[in-house]
Amino acid sequence: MIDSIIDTALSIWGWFPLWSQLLFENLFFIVIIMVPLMLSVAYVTYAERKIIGYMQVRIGPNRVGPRGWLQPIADAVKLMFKEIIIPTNANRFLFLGAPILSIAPALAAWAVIPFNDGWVLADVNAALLYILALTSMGVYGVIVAGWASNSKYAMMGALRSAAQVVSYEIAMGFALVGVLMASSSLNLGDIISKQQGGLSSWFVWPLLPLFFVYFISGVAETNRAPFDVAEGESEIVAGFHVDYSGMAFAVFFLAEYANIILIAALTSIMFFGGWLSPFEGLVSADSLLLGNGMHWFLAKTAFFIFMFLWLRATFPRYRYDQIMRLGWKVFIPVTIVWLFVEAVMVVMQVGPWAV
Amino acid sequence: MENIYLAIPLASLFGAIIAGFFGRQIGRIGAHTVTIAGVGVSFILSLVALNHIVFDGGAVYNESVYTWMVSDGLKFEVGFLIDHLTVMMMAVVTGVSLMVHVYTIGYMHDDPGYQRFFSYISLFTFSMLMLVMSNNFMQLFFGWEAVGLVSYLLIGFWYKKETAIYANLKAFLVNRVGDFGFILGIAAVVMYAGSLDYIEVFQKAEQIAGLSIVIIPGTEWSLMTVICILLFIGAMGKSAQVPLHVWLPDSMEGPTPISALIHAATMVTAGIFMVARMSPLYEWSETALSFVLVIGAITAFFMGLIGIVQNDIKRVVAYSTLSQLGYMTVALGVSAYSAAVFHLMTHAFFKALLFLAAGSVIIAMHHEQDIRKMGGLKKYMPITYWTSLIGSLALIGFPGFSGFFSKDAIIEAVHYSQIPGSGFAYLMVVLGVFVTAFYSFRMFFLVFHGKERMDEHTKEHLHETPWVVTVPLIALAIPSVVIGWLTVEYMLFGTYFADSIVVKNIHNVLGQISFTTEFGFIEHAFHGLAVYLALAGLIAAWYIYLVNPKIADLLQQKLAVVYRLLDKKYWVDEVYFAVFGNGSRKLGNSFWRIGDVGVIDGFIVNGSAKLVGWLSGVMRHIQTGILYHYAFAMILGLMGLLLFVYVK
Amino acid sequence: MIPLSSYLTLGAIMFAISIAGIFINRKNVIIILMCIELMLLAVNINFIAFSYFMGDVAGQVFVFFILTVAAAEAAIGLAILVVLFRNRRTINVAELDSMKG
Amino acid sequence: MSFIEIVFYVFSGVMILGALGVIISRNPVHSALSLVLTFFATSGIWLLLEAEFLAITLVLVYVGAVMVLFLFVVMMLDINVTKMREGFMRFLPVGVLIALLLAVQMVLVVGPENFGFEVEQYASPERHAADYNNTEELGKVLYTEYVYPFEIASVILLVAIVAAIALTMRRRPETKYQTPGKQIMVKKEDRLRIVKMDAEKK
Repeated sequence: MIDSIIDTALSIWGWFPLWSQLLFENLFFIVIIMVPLMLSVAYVTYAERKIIGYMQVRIGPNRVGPRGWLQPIADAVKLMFKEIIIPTNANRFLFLGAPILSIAPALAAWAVIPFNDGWVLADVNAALLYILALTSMGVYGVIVAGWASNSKYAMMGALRSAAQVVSYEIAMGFALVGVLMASSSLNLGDIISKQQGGLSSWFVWPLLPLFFVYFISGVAETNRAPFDVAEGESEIVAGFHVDYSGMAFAVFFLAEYANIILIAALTSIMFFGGWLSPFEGLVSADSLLLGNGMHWFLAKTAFFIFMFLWLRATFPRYRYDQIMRLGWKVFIPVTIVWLFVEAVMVVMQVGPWAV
Repeated sequence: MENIYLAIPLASLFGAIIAGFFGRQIGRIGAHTVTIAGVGVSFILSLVALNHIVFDGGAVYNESVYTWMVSDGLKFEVGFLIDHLTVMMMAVVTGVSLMVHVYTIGYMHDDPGYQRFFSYISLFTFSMLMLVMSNNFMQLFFGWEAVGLVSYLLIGFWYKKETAIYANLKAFLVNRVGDFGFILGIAAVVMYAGSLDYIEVFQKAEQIAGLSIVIIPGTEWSLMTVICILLFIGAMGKSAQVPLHVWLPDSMEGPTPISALIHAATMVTAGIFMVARMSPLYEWSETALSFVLVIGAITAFFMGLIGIVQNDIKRVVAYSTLSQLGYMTVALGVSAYSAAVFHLMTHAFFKALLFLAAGSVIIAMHHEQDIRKMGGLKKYMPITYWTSLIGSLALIGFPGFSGFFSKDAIIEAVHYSQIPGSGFAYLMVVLGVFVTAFYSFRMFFLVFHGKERMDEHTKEHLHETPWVVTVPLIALAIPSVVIGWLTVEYMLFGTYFADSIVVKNIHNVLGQISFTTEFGFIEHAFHGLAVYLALAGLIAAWYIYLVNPKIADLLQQKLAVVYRLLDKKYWVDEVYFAVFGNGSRKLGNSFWRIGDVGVIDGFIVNGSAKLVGWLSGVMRHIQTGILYHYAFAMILGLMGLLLFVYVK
Repeated sequence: MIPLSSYLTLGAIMFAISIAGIFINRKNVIIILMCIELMLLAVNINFIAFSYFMGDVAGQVFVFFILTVAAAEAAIGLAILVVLFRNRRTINVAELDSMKG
Repeated sequence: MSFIEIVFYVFSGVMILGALGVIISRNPVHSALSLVLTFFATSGIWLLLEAEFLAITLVLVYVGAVMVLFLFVVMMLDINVTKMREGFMRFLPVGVLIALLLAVQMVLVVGPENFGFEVEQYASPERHAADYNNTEELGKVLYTEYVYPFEIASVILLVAIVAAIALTMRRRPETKYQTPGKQIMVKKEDRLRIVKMDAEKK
């Protein structure tokens, strides 16, 4: 019975032309990735409010649903039904296009993220470059939004953000070059499999400075506190999205949280072994919980998302010139020095880089 | 023996280097000690070599000791060819040089450049030794140039004296002219013989003699004649033959020991030696020999004439040297190479003697050189007087003295020669004998006899010079008398030069002279004209300058034109100055004015600048300063290019 | 499959468009700069197309260098533009003719 | 029409439209964004040509950095747009004419047959296997055969950085800075002076 259903389904499937088969297949996987991601984004907002609340000795949202669990749903519904106000003199097309520009790269990057061994939508060889290219795209949403709003505050926020993102992208790229040198591959799956061998084999140890640089640059790239001068609600009211409301505003928010999750996921992949278990070698790789698996990847990602929130709760906002100084005068030199050290060690065949 | 041969030039070089670079450290005494020791070693070793080759009958040494470089099969080497000719030259050079060294101690006593001077003369000796001992053209040329360089340094030794600078520059430039011909000759030798080595070149002499080259289109030149004349041009420069003689009288500006060294043993003899050494080449070209002969004859007579009117004691001797060099060249021209070299040797002794004697007089006269201010020195300077007398007699060829044997042999050789120009040469050399006797004894009488014409102050201090001066005089006077007796038979008519000088049978004039004994030679001379002419010259000088001095003034007035001609040395210097000096200056001037200022500055530099200015003026209209005009031009250009590519 | 000539034609069209862009936007330096970037892009397309069809990676190396130089050119060009605007308060090409001789 | 051809024509169309947008849009910001679109489409075309590395680099460098710079400048400079577009319509026909001429000429000249290649021979090169790594291939050539040009290119970039900074950096004397170090190091004596004086009498 069941077999015949499957057979019938497969034969129907076989009638479609090959390209449409591919299309459907990919669309299916995209949905599989996107839906949980969107849900996560929604619940990260909840987590943020809750965690910061506890850190600041308050309770946080607790009205909607049990312990406030339905709060994100309520927010989403509210935003969806809110009117999108387009300012007079604003550039309508770009004004509405900006949020899409903002969220598209954040979602597109997930195409190359491996969740488990072989569980990846597109097994691209130049995945690291692809990630870098897409993260550098995120700035367009901010710039276009700021410019299209035809508002001084938005413009200021946009320019700040653009300069900041472009600056930190360099340090970030250098850090990724360090990972590339350590793994001698641009493929994220390969990068993870190069870290096999337990906790001590993770790239975080030999690349400790690069890890810090990468993670902090990631915070800056996503315009999160303490680098959130693009929003800077106490200085320029809300920066680039001051004029946005309703769903347009929500999309910006989605993009920001999708980016946070992306950075956290990338950090766990590139420095903490992705789906690899920290107990590798101690227990069998096949054991359900302690062995390798997607749950480790998710756990690590969750930890780094928590780090983002933690940072936001702990640090005051940086002044703009301090941000620039940190990026150009601290991070880039540090990465260059570490790349040099790494290159020397590669040539001398020392440590984990001995090929 | 090789070590000894090597030590001979190096000992002199060692002394020169020590005295030259460490003169200040070793002091005056150190300087003359080390250089005299060096030259002394050279001299003694030369005598050893002479003994080995001549008396022990040792083998001719012909080896290269060092290969400097090999370029396209052409070897540049340092090597020695030691045969009878060479050892004789070595002994003469080092012997005379040693005498000069010793003499210099006295002569240069007060000079501040004492060490420098010793260094120079030792270097001079070294250069000359390298020249004569060489077995190849490269080293010959090295010695040739080194001698020229050191002579330049020595003539200009008193470099604060303007005339000295002028003289050494002149010597240098005139020598350059000769050297130019010389190096062209060497180049021709290398080109056609393919070697620098003497022996290899000589072996190819016959082959070369058959060749001819075209220098000026339409005329064929015998290659051997060209080579020999070019080489002889070098000899003309070094041995001061007309017309490249002008530097030698002026070289008197140097200190007297130098004059002695240059005139007697080194430098001027280089040319004579070279031609004698190249006798295997010269024998193949009668034209070249004739050329040599005529040049020598002219030098012998006309330079002697100038000597008559000179009043500077050293200049008189200098012109006598020119004249005697002429005699040697004449001997070369008639293929009597051994006579030339023999005269070279005897001349080295008595000419050095005469110079040193003149120097002795100059010292005594407190560096007064004008013979009109001397006179009656006989009683003050007996040693100088007697040695001078010996030198003068030897110079004029008084029978029995060394000069007699060599000069008479030359005259006889010319007499027998059949080479074109030998008749003229015979006339010249015979007349030259009278002239030689006349000017030699004119000087001798004016200096040592007659009235004492010097001032009182000088007179008070007149006395014989110290032993360092007189000892060399005596040492040189002895060979001036006896050397002819001892060697004439062996060197001139014997087999002494059999291994080094080649004479074709048809040119062998010396063989035609009948020689029995020395006395027979003297006796034979009395059948000829020369001895009587010499005596006539002596007596004429005695009569004119001692007995009846008025005749001299009378003659000077009567023959004013001749006197002036001689006094101005045939205006050779003036002509050179006008033609070459001024000519090249004018040429340079015109190059500067037309070429540099006119063409380069005016046309090329300023002209191109003006052209650019003009063009810019035109182009300025195209340049609007508006960007899209330029872009438009570029696009049009691109379209044109595409069209061109497509159509093609 | 797409033949080589298609890529070359695409490159040619891109180049022509950028030329036209320089012509019709002759006053705005920024657009002109962008048109230059477009031109380089057109050239790069040809390079990569040839590289692909000839199986020679050297063409891509050239594109790499062109990208480098073009990036440098854009950076300096924009810097000049900013300075220009700061000093003259305009970037109108028609007004920038002080280089005229 | 195969799948790849559809992709090619779609990307080409986007590319040409983007390029047209660059040159005819009224607003420089629109131009810049059109250029970004063009770059994206080009990147797609390059992917078809198996030049993944360069395709991604194009996005990374141009879209991520150069165009941001362009947008930055366009937004910062207060440009009078209407004045800039004077003569636009007047020169449009000339521009179009010249562009057409050039395009025709180039299509004629730059065809593969003019380089000695037969059209058929180069019609369909074999696609590489799935594990073909374009980045690695490029890197192998770049760091061996072209290492000196590569270093020169890096120097050019360095010069560009220095030049851009040197051109645009200026000291603004009116800007007030604070140096936190000095603020922290300050002592009581530097700021506070206690003056002793008698109390005023009534």
